[in-house]
This record gives sequence, structure tokens and C-alpha cells, in this order.
Amino acid sequence: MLSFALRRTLQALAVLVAVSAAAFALFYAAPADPARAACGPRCDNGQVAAVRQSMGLDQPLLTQYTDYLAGVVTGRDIGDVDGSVIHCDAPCLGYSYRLHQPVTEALVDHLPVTFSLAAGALAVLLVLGLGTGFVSALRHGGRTDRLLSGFTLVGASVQIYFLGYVAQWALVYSTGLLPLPSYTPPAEDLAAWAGGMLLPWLVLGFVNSAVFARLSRSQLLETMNEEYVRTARGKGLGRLRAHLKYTSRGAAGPLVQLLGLETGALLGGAVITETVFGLNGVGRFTAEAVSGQDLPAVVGAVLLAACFVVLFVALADLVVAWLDPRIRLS
Amino acid sequence: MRWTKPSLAVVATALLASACSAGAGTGPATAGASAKDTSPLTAALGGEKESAGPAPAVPGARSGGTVNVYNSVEFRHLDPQKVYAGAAYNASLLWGRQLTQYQVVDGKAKLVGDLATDTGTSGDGGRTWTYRLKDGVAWEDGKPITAQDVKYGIERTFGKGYEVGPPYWPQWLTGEASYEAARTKYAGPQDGDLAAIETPDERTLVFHFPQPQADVPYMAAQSSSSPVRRDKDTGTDYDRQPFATGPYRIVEHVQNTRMVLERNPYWKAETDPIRSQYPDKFVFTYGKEALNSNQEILSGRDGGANATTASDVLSPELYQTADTDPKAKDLVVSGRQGAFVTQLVINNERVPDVEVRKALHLGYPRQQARQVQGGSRIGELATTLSSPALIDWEKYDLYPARPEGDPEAAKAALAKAKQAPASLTYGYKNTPDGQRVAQVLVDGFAKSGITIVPKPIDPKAFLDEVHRADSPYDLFEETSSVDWPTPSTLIPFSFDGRAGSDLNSARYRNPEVDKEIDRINQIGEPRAKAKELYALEKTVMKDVPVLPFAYPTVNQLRGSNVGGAFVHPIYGTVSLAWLYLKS
Amino acid sequence: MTSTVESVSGAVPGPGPGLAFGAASGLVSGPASGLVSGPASGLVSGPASGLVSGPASGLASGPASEPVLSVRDLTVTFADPRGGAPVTAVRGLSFDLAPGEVLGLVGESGSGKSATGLAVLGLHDPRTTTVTGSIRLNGQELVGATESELRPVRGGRAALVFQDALTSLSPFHGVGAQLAEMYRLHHPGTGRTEARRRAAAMLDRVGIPAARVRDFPHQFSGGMRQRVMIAMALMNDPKVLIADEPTTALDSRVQRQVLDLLDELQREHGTAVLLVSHDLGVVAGMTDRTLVLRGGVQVESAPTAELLAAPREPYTRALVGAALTLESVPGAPLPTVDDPSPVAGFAPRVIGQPERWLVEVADLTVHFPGRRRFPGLRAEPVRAVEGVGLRIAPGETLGLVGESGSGKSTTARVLAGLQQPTGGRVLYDGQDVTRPDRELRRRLSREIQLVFQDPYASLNPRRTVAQALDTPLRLHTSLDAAQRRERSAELLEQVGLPAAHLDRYPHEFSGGQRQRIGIARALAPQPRLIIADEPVSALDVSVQAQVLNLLMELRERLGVAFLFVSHDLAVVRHFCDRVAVMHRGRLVESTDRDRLFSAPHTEYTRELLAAVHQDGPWRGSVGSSA
Amino acid sequence: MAVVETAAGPAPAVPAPAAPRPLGRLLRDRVGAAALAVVLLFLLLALAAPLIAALYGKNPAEHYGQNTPGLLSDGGLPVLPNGGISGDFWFGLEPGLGRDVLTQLLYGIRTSLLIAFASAAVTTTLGVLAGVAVGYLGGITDRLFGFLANVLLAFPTLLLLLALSPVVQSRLVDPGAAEPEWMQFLVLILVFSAFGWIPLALSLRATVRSLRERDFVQSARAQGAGRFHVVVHELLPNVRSQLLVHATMAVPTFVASEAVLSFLGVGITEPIPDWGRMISRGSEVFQADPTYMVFPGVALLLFVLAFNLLGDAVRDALDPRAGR
Repeated sequence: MLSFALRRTLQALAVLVAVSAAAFALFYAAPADPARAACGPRCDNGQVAAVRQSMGLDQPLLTQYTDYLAGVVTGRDIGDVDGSVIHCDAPCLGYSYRLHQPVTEALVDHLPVTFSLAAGALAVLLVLGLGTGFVSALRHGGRTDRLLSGFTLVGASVQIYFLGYVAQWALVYSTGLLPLPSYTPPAEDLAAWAGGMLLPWLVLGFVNSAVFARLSRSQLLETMNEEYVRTARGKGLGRLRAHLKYTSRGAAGPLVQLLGLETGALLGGAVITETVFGLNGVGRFTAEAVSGQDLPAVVGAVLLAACFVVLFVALADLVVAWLDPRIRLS
Repeated sequence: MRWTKPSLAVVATALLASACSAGAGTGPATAGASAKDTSPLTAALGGEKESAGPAPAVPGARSGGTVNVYNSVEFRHLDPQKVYAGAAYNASLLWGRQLTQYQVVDGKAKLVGDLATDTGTSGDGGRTWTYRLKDGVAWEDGKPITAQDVKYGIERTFGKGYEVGPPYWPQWLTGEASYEAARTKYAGPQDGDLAAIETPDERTLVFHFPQPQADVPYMAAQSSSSPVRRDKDTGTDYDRQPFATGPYRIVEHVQNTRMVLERNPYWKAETDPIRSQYPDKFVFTYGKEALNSNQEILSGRDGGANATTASDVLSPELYQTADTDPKAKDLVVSGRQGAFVTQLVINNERVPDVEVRKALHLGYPRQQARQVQGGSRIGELATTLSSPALIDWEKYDLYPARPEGDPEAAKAALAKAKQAPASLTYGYKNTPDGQRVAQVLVDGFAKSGITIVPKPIDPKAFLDEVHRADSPYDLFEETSSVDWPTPSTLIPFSFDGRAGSDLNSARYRNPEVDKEIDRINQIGEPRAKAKELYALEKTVMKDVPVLPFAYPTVNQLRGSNVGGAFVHPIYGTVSLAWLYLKS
Repeated sequence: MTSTVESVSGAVPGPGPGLAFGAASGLVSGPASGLVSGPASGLVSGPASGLVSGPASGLASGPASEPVLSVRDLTVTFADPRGGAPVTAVRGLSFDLAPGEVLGLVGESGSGKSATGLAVLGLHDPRTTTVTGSIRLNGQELVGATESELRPVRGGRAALVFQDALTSLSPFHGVGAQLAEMYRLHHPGTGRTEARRRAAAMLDRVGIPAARVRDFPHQFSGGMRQRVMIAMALMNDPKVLIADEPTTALDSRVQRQVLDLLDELQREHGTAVLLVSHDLGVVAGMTDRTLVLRGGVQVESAPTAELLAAPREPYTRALVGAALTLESVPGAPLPTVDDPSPVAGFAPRVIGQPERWLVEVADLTVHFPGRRRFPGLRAEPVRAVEGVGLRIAPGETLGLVGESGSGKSTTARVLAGLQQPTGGRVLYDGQDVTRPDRELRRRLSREIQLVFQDPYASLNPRRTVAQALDTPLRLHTSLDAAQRRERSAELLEQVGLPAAHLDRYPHEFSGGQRQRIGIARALAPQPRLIIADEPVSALDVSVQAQVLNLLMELRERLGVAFLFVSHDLAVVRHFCDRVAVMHRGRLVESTDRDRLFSAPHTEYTRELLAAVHQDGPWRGSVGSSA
Repeated sequence: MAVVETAAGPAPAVPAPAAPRPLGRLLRDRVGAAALAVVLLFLLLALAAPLIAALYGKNPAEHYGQNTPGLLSDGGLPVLPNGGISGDFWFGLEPGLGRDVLTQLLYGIRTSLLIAFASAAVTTTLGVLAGVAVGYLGGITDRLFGFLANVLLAFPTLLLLLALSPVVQSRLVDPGAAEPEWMQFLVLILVFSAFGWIPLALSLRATVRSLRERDFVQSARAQGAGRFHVVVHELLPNVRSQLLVHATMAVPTFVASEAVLSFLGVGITEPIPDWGRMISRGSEVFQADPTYMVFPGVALLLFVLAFNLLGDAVRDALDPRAGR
């Protein structure tokens, strides 16, 4: 297990480094000149060159990249447009010349919204996804299964923005059943936080639960045919108890992996949901950065999102390994 | 107009902000505000009496409470010498003071002395301007504001990194035509003392200009003319938290997220003829989608009743509600967006035939173009180059055209042309709104026998593209504004044949006009100069170099508990410094 | 699987990337059982535990006593999930099981023997399966019983032992816990500690030390796992034990031990056992009475000894005759169901010392890279084959025998050119084949052909027989398309299939027919050596006989040499001229068939033979065929 | 394992009872047949769009609302209720430009399908090439590919699509230069293809990896068959159904992705009719004119749902063990 954990961690680190390099190369290949964008409208070529120098953009790409990586680990000083030097603490993901703020700082400001959204959506997703999956699998082939499968398929097919607007209109504006979607820090007012996030949670959770429900159903169905489940039933365990104790355990692996992936992806920001409900999370921050061609912010946000994915996928793998004595004890 | 930036890549002119967010104006709509044919600006400059505090009381106002200010994006700059956008000018009145400022009573603006005792006295035919600071004006730590502080602030405008602000002080004080040239003479505070401004004592500033300058009182009202105390100048950080002189001070600022203002105890009402200090606090919340904050304000839930926006306008999604629901209608605050004018610019080099330009003018489906963007609420159709917001402005219409376009008249004009172009290229910002307007123009001009080839342009590259000397577009839309409410920064910059295409985007060349500009620039008296410039404007418009489209309107929302809300006639957003809470 | 592109997984159909990470780990399959060697002693330690109950009366057969299990007119029908016609697995089956009796249920695949076992406990999926007739356990009717009625029966009065303990035990729970659960389910109110104690005692009884109670199934060897399975089944002292192929997956020595244990416990507890098996050898040693099933119908039922000695029905006779023993005449044609008493024999085989060996293997070593336990540490290689030397004369048949994991298949793969050896010399017709040039490679791929164990895996399901046979012809002959097809038809007829079947797909054939096609494919380029890796192990006894007959016939007709890899000593004895025995990657013994079976040199070979011999005349095998 | 038992598995007598062909099975599945019908209907509508438009007498380009007074209000909203649905405009009018919604929807199918089918074709091809090659070659290629896939899949898909579209576009077209319509399609197809092939490649890699060890492949290799033969004749036929299922499932994914990008403003531009852009516009006027968003929203839902159902049905028909 220890060796597995170690190898998995090293692998995750390697992926992260490669992701950072890819992101760096990809976005600095964009035609927009960050120096010109940062310098403002009235800069002549000389000034742009000066800005480019102060931003370090005149360095070879490789040097820029290694500086960047070093900054992530140790923090670094970055030249702003006007030549002043800003210290960017580790983990430094660069400096946004558009926002005049270290990217890390800007991202951290937006994280609470995204965390809240992800946490609630995951809860909805788990309850809904596992619930329908389990019931579907138990009632496999029957009317309930068909009904639930249809429900899930609609979830898998509906566009989140369409559902989001329709739900917002129906539940908030027309009837006032739910409060306006908004973010209040939970420390300030827990009820307002939960109320404001409820609709985004439900919508995002429902749409993403579809994949989860389908996977849990097929996993459970597959595991139900395992011989050890038959053995358990042969022991005299009831159907439900046998499935709860044995089937679910056997089906857990891929579900945990999917959950890890979903968690990582959601923490990277749900662009559409945040846009539809006007939540100022990491997703919207990134979308704005993309449209504002704020390259350092784009790279930082993409890296953060990738980090979450890699981290949680690796974590999920470790959990799966730990859950399985065949790996845990090897 | 969002306040992202005054985005014209222009050296001197006009705030010429191209509508950053969405073409001419997803903005504003007059919603009933009838077109006024005269300027709302009180022409006279205020004297010493008008410049004395306190500000005229807002009827019904009471003290206390917290006003919430929502906005989807944050002000781009807070450093007073970097601020260069109407909305930021307007909001910064809360914490910043300048030499002069506009006092607004009943929607009419009058320029009065702010830190200074009056709007300035000139001598030497406009080459010398003198200001005296009032007694009792102080920083947020109680120390008095000195002439040296004001001078230091103006010196900063020469510095590296301050290109984003207006270029006028450096140009005027050095007598150089370009900002770059001005900076070769003096490059900011680190170059030592700026000789062109004298500070004989702690209260007096004397500006010396190589050429006569008529517009100094207006420039003195710009944020660039705010004092900065040398020991509080934190460089880049000053852009985040400037040191306050106004009725409020910034106590907390999380970038792009939140900013909290509290009363500044050292601000004295009796020194300030412009601002009031009713609410206890202002809390700015950034990042919320405009539609959502608007909904919140309309519903009055979650603090929406005490809220307004800094510059987010009424979302198109809510037009219907605002029209049909009387309660909602009551919460809409509308007004002209400062001195902005939206025009369809013609590249006169590429379309040299005045008859073709006239045909375009006559065939222009203005009404459809406005309809597709929200109808009359986004602004009234324009006939002039200058905005009604300018001093002594009067309406004129040289070639009356039908708002929906007049294909017959256009065809007739086209027939007179020496050679009608096969097709015209229309460059537009590749946004949903831009795409739709392009469709309207293609469709509308086709009826007049004019083929429009629409070419989408990446929004970020739009201005660079259309202002490039060899730009391949015959037509494009531009929304721009003069820098202050006189015509001084209009014709002399944008229609001077000697100026580059970044300024003179219509590529208009008329030696007669150039000569007139040189003559008028020597006039040191503001109103006389304005009169001459209006006459010159009509000369220019005879050649139809651009097609005026609209004077854009701003519609913003205020919460039901917010009183004193109006759209600032000069800055074009809801004026925060006049707000109070009803209960 | 569409959803919006809101999450990574939502955007893309197919397995998400999470699974990709999982794939990288690749650890999920436990260690292959490898060489199974349970503690050979201490199992038969007498009635040590206090669990012994009931009369250890030995053979309590005879219909005189009240049957504990009584099955009447049992019919089991499966619905086809695709909506096709339902399949009747068992039809009108009736039998009784007396207390303490051991009844063998014997049949080939598809005979319905397993379905019968499952029906007793009502474990079929009620939605797809219809069970009619009557099953009475101690007088209680089980057909149509409700779940709550069945629950005390399952694991309480009747218990099951399945074939594969690895998949039948939950990999996620410790063996002690699984046993304890079995006890607590049927003794409500028992404390955890008490149940654990009983579980430990039971495990101790089947020879698993108490220290291993907390271990998980994958940490045990195959034989040990089967012991756990048996211990669990006996936890509640059931009246009836249903053992479904309990030893099929085990190597013969281990199989022997497990059967002994089962036998012993059965006597101890006096449990009635329904032993389901395809293997007459197993049934012969264990059972009092045997019931032969074919196609879901009872063929014959008689006391075991009687049935083996004098089968009444032709099918039974063929079955018994086809099953090879260590006493059958080597090289003789085998009786089959179609031809229960073959007459024509084969010519006696004479293989002299050749001028040049067809194959000469010396000091062959194959190592596989092992799994690294820690990043950076050197991995210990798996030594699959270690210093093996073999020789095959032209036309000779060499048998390669060993338990699973002995390296016999790896050795064969080296000869087939599918595996690069780590070291050693492999000569084919005097030429070194480990570094073949183009010419030699072509020659090897023509002259050496393969026949595989699993007839289902060895034919591409998406290619017709004609296409399968065409490939070697196209590669190694200069025939044109029409000629190739003609030749394919000949080949098919040569292996006893009508030429009309050329355009059929593999799934349209039975296992034995597919194996024939596989043989035809191997014959296509007219090879000099055929490497047959367990070619008959996956086949039912009667089919096995047919295929062996075919192979013997072809060998005689074509004079081709064979390397015959098998775990089945009886088959090897019947088919091979010489035999080489492998154990843990090393060659233990290599000699003439007769010498090996009459006078084995090494201890290991003797052990192997002993495991077979204990079955009396009935054959056994040295390893599992898996 | 149950050697003897598995050998018996389906052990069909010869000839096997004629199992219905996949298409037959698909049609017998009521839901699958319905889904297929809906998909075919959409295809038909897309193909026949000009014909239908001609019969109906409207086209997707004309600004009816702007050119005919009385249809739209000053603010551009349809004057008639329900988005201006009338005998002339069956699905109403587009707010603002006043185009006909029905023909916009019809032509929008063409946009969606063109991009989706092209992307599915490209990703399937790439996925097959990469997956089969990597799976068959194994070794270092395989490890490299695994690593590459992990890296690529760690990226947030939507953000990447968002950020990548402008980059790709600017690489292909100078800013400001005229962009031909086909270029927009090409950009989207390229962006989708850049990453869309990975999941298929991964799943094929796994399949091929297991197929590679199967005896029939070993047999072909031992008989001297070259890599080409093994890949084309032995491996590819065995992944055919996997491919078909993937392609069926990929189409709705790309339809949805295309709509999302258009919704976020980086997709297909005016005047090419596009559902995502319609929904985006619909969300702007949703409070005032909900009808306009409902049509493309529901159409897209139906379309994607039908394709997903079809994908499920195809999988079930090809491999009855999976899924249900």
C-alpha cells in the first residue's frame, strides 16, 4: 500500500508538472501580447518593450516557465507594468496585470463560492445519483427502473443553462419558492448561505448525478452477479442486506473514482452554473479571464483546476486501493 | 459604458471610450426622458460664493445606514492619477477631492471650486492659472491638504505607469503636442520638482502654460487633479487603497470582491460645496452578474432595498418588467450617459465620395439598429457630432433622414456619386450584440442598393484594428465622449486632418478645418471658444464624415429604500455621493 | 452520458479518466494462485474439535431412512434475456438424498447439474428463472417458498460450496468475519465475540491456524480458500451440503487434500452431500451413489461402484469409457458417445534416435520483469523458466507436464516464437531461433503451428472459418484465392467437419468443433511441429476423446511432431511418446512415457502420480486446467 | 475458473438458433426504435430544411419583424403574445431582429449536426488509430500514451474549449481578416477533436490490450501475420461495436458542447442559425419572452435525449450483457 501510495503520488506530481508546462505553452501561444494588453491604449512600441521587460516576457519561454515553477514553490518577485516590483507569495501562480493582483490571491478570493457550490452539489449528486442507481439496480428491469433510468437520461441530456434558467424562473421569479441565488459567506449567515445556494446545488447536482446514477446502476448490476454476492445470499442474508453489505462494497471502486473526478472538476469551477446563477466563483473568474485575455489568470486558473482534478483523482485511487484489501495489504 | 477603461487608443482626445461591453449601448435607455435640445450644463462657472460649502441639502435626506453598491466588475483603477472613466470619476467623489468639481442641483451641473476656493483665475491670456486652497480641507488622518500635495499629484501624471490616465497636464504644462514628448522634459516626481507649477505657500498653486489654455477649470475637476501625499504614496498599492480626502475613507478592499467605505471624520461639510455624507457606510460588492444584482434590487430582498449599482445597467432581460411593473419602473434611474455619442464612422479615405457618404446617411436603418439593441431606452437618435451634455450645445440636423432609412433618397444620392462602390466592409466587434447590429445593417442597407460585407473583429483587437492606418474597413461603430463638457476635445482632435488615424478615425482631411482649428485653439476664454467650435462642427458635418447614431442613455436601478439617486449629467452613472437611505 | 460539459466526465462518453488512473495501477488482480502447497500434514488430525456431532456413521445409504432432501419432478427454465426461446436446464428430475449420504451429480457442461444445486437453495433469479416440481428439505417444501422461509434454510439447514473460492468469498472481508456472519445469521442473539470464537475454531478444524482469522481470501492459496469455503458451509452444521465442483479449479495434489478433508468432515458431521461434478474421478472416490445427467434429464442413477463397473446406458458407458485412466491402453482409439466401442487401432509408434533433433532446447531461461515494490528499487524478476533443456525428434510427441505456474506454457511460447527467452539456446532443425533472420522467421512460422486450450478464445469471433483458414494459406503458400478456399474445405473435412461450414462464424460451432477448426488451421501450412497447449483440457470428457482420436489419427497420417503441454497425466500417458515434467520453472524429469509412469525418478513425480493413484483406477490430473 | 463450465457457456447446437441481428434487436426495443425515429426525423428535417422553408414560405435570414411594422415593439419584442406565434410565424419571431424561429430552428439542426458528425468522425478515427496502435504496441508507447492522456484529461474541458477556440481561430485567421464561414466550423471541429479522441482511445487501448493476449491474435502472430494484418483483420473487427456505440454517444456530446460554446459566445456567429446562440439570446429576453428560449431549449433537449437513448439502445443491441 505504501509503495502504491508513493508511486501514485509521484505520478500525480509528474502529471501536474506536465499539465503546467502544457498550459504554459498552450496559452502563451495565444496571439495576444500580454505586454501590450497590460500597458494600456497609449503605449508606443518602446513602452511596450519596457513593459515586456519588466514583466519578464522578453526571457526565453523556458526561462519564463522555470521561473514560474520556482514561483509556485518559493514565491517570487514580479515586475508590474509601471516597473514596480510586487512580491508574490508561494504558491505564486503569476500576477494578473489586468486585475493588478497576484493570481493566487484572486483565486483564493473566489474559492469560497466555488467550494460552497461544489460541496452542496456533490451532496445532491451523491444522494440523487446513488439513490436512483441503487433503486434502479434493485428493481432492475422493472417499471421503477425504467422510470428512474428515464429520469437520469433526461438529466444527462438537459443543458444545464437551459434547466438553470427555467428552474430559476419557475422557482424563484414566478413563485418565490426559493430565495434568489446568491452567495453569502456561511460564517456570516448560515441560513442565507444555504438558501442562496440551494437552487444552484439542486440544478448542478441533478445534472451531474446522471452520470453517477448510470455508473452506480451498472456497477451494482455487475457486482450483483459476482459469486460472492451469491454466496452471501446462500448464507441466508436477505437481498437488501446482501446488496448493502457486499454488492455496494464491490461496486464502490469506480464510483469513488468518479466521485474523485467530479469533485476535482467541480472545485475547478462550474463555469455555466456560476454564469447562470450569477455566482462569482472560480469558474466565472476564469471565463472572465479568458474573455479578457488575462493570460496569467487563465494559466493560474487552469492549473488550479487541473490540480484539483489530479489531486482528487489520485486521492480517489488511494481510497479505492485502501478499500480493497487485495491492494491495501500488498 | 462599463468603466473598464476609456479604451480609445488615442493620444490626446476625448474619453472616446468605445463601448467596451456591448456595442453602442446595451446601456441605457431614456425610458421616457424626452430629448432636450439644450445642454443641461449650467454654463457659468461658479465663483467663490458657489464654491463655499456646505453642499445644497438634498431634500428629505436623513443620515445613517449602509448603502450597498453592486457591480459585476471592479473599478479598473482607484489611484486618482490613473482613473480615467466616468463611473470611476463619479464613485471616487466619495473619497477623493479635486481642485474643482461639478455641483449638481436638480440635474443641472455647475463647475465650482472643490479644494480650491473657486474655479481658477487666469492671466496672461490663459497662460497662467492660479488656485487657492480652502481652509480646513484635510486628509483622512487630519493633516491639512497642501498645495504641495496637489502639485505632487499632478507630477505623478508624468510618471511611468500613468499612461493610463489623461495626458493633458503633461501636454499643457510642457507645451508639447504629445504625451511622449512631454515626458522627455519631465518624467515624474523622481525627476525632482516640476517648475511649471509654483507653490508660493501651502495654499497657493500657480500653473504656467507655454500656450493659452481655456479648459484648465475643467481639467482641474478631473481625478488627475487630486492631491496625493508623498509619504502616503504606496506606488502600485495606491491603486488599491488611496488616501482619502472626501467624506468617506476606504477601510477594507478585497480586490475584485469587496470594498467598504466608512465616514471620514476629518472631512468637513462646510468646506465642500458638492458632496454630502448621509449614509454611515458604503459596501461595494463585485463579481455578481448584473442580472442577479438587478433582480435583487428589484425584489428588495437580501439588502437589495438599500442597494444600487456603480455602473451595471438595467439588464435587457428586465426591460419588460421595468416597463410593465409600476413598482419596478419607479426604481429605474435613467439619464443621458454623460457626453457620449455613438456614431457609424466612415473611413473617408476609402469612401472619398461625399455623395456615397450621404447615401449611407440617408439609408442608415437607425431605428432598426436601435430596436435590435433594446429600442428607445438605449438612447435617442443623434444628428450631431457633439453631445447635448456640452456647454451651450444646440441641436441641428443638416440632412434630415428618416429613422428607419430612406432607400429612395439613398438611391438618389448614390446616383449622383461619381462611382458607387460595389460593396462596403463593415467591421464590428464579435459579440452577440455586434453580430445582430451587423445583420441589421446588412439587411437595411441592402434596400438602398448598398452591399455591406460584415467582418467580425475580436473585441479586444477591435480598436487597434479599426484605428490602424491601413485598416481595411469602410465602416465601423464607435462610441466616444469628450473629456469634459466643452467641445474643445472634439473637432480639434478627431477631425484634424493632420492627426493620425488613431485620433481621426474617420480619416477626415480638410485643410480649411485644420486652419480653423489652429485659430480657435489660441482662444483663452471657454465660452467664446465653444461657440467657434460649434460653428466649425457644422462645417465638418456638411461633408458627412461620420453618421451620428445615438446619444446613449443610462438606466440603472436603485433599491426602494435608496433616496437621492440620479444619473450624473457629466459622469453618466448614478451619483453615489448624493445618496441617502430613506429609513 | 452527455450532460453538459460541466464536468470532465460529463463531456466525454466512455470510461472516465479516473479509470485510466486505475488502469495505471493495475494491481487489482490478486496474485495468481501460483503453486499451491497447503500444509500437507495436520489436516487429518482426528476429532479434535468439539464440533463433531451426529452419528459418524459412515455410509448411511439406502432408501430405508427418511430422505433429508427429496426432489420430485424438478424443472428449471431460464428465460432468454434477448427475448429468444426459453431454455430448459433441468427437466423432470427426481432423486432422494438420505441423511449422511453422498450423492454424485455427474454430467457434461449444459447438463443442468449446477442449476439443480442452486434450485435447492432457491438462489435463481426469480425474474428470469422458473422452477417447478418439488424440493423438500426435511419435509419443508422449498419450491415456491417465500424469501423469509428460505432464509433460515440457506446456510442453516443447507449450505453451498462453490467451485471457485476466490470469487465466491468476498474479497473485502476477512475470512473470520465471513464465517462469523454465517453463524450469527442463524444464531440471532449470539455476540460478536462468541461468533468469532466459533469461526476461529472451525477454521482451525479445517487446518487454518487461528492467527490467520483476520486475513483476507486473497492471502490464502487456492486450496486453503476452498477449506475456508467448506468451513463456512459447515458453520451451522447443515443437514445438506451442496458442493458444486468444489475442487475443479485446484491442482491435483491439492484437490486430493481438499477431497480428503471434505470426506472426513462429512463423516464427522454426518452431513448429506450433493456433490456436483463433471469429473468421474472425483465422484468415484467420494460418493455412495451417482446420478448421471444429460441435457437436463436423468440418464442413469446407481450406486457409484456399480455404475462405474457396469454402466447400463450407452451414454454412461461412453462417458466412463472416454474418461482416461492410468490403466487405459496408451495410443488406443477411445470410445465416444457416437462410437462407444471403436475397433480400428493405430499402428504402434516407433521413434528412434534421430539424425538431427527437430527441436533442441538447452538451458532455457525466461524471466519476467517483476513489480517494483518501491519506486527506484530494483524489482525482483519472476523466474518463469530456469535452465530447461528439451529435445524433440521429427515426428515425435513430447508431453510437457506440470502444475499451474510450472512454466510449461512459457516454454511452449518460446518455441512458438511468441516469447523471447532471457537466456539459453533454442535450436530448430539446427538453427538458432532466438535471433531468427527474416527467412528463418518465415520458415518457423510455417513449420511450427499452435493449438490452444480455449477453443472460444483461439478463433476470432468476427472472422469466418474460411477467413481463419485462409490466413496461413495466404501467408505460406502461393495458392490463389480459389485454390485456398478449396484447400480450406479439404482441411475442414480432414478434421471431420463438412466443407459447407466454411462460411460460418465461430459462435455457430460447439467447443469440440471449434477445437477441430483450430487444428485445421494449424495443419494448413503443413507444419512439422504442432505445439498444443492443453488442447483438450477445456473439453467435456466425451468431446475430449473425439479430439484425441483426431489428433492421433492426424499424427499417424501426417507424421507431424507434437509438443503436448498438459496438466493431465492420463491424457499425456495416452498420447505422448516421451514425457518431461516441470516444477517451478525447472525440468524435474524427462524420459520415456513408460519409464516415467512405471518408475518415476524424482520425489515430485512420485507425488504427482500418487495423487492420481489414490483415485483408484480413476484418473486425476496434476494441475488445474485454468 | 470454471473451465469445463465455460466451455459449455452458450454452447450452441449447430447451427445456432438464429439470434436476431443487431438492427432487428434495436427495432424490437420500443424505446430504441422511438429514439431512432426521432433521430431520423431530425436528420430528415435537417436535409429537407430548404424544402420545408420553401413550402412554409419563410427563410431564416430575413428580418420579418423589423421590416414589417407592427410585429415587434420599439424594444424589439414580439407584439403578439407567446413570442409572436401566429398563423404566419408558427414558432414566433426572434426578439430584436425579428427572424422566423421555425426556419432558424430547422437550419440550426444543420449547424449542430454538421459539427457533431464531423467531430465524431474525426475523433473516432483518431481514437481508433491511437487506441489500437497504442494498445497493440504496448510497452513504452503505452506508458507514454497513458501519461499523455492523464495530462490532457486533467485539464478542465470546458475552460479549455473556451480558451482554445480563440487561440485556434487566431492561428488560422489573422485578427480582422475576413473569416469564411467554413472556418468557424473548422475551428470548432478542431477544438473538439483535439481532446475528444482520448476517451475512445483509452477504452480501445484497454480492449486491444486484452484482445492482444487472446489466443487468436497469438495464433495469427505465430503464423507469421504482420502487424497490419493483425490490426486490420484480427483486432479492428472486434472493436467495431465499441466504435459504433462510441460514435453514437459522441454525436450528442458534440451537439451539446457546440451549443455550450455558442451559449458562452465563442461558437458559431451570425448569421448562421445556431441553437446555442438562440438559447443565449433567449436567456437575455427570458423574462419578457420565454417562448423564444423554450423552442431551442426543448429542441436541443429532445435531440440530445434521442441520441443518448439511441446510443443506449445501440449498445444493448450490440451487447445485450452490458447496461440493462
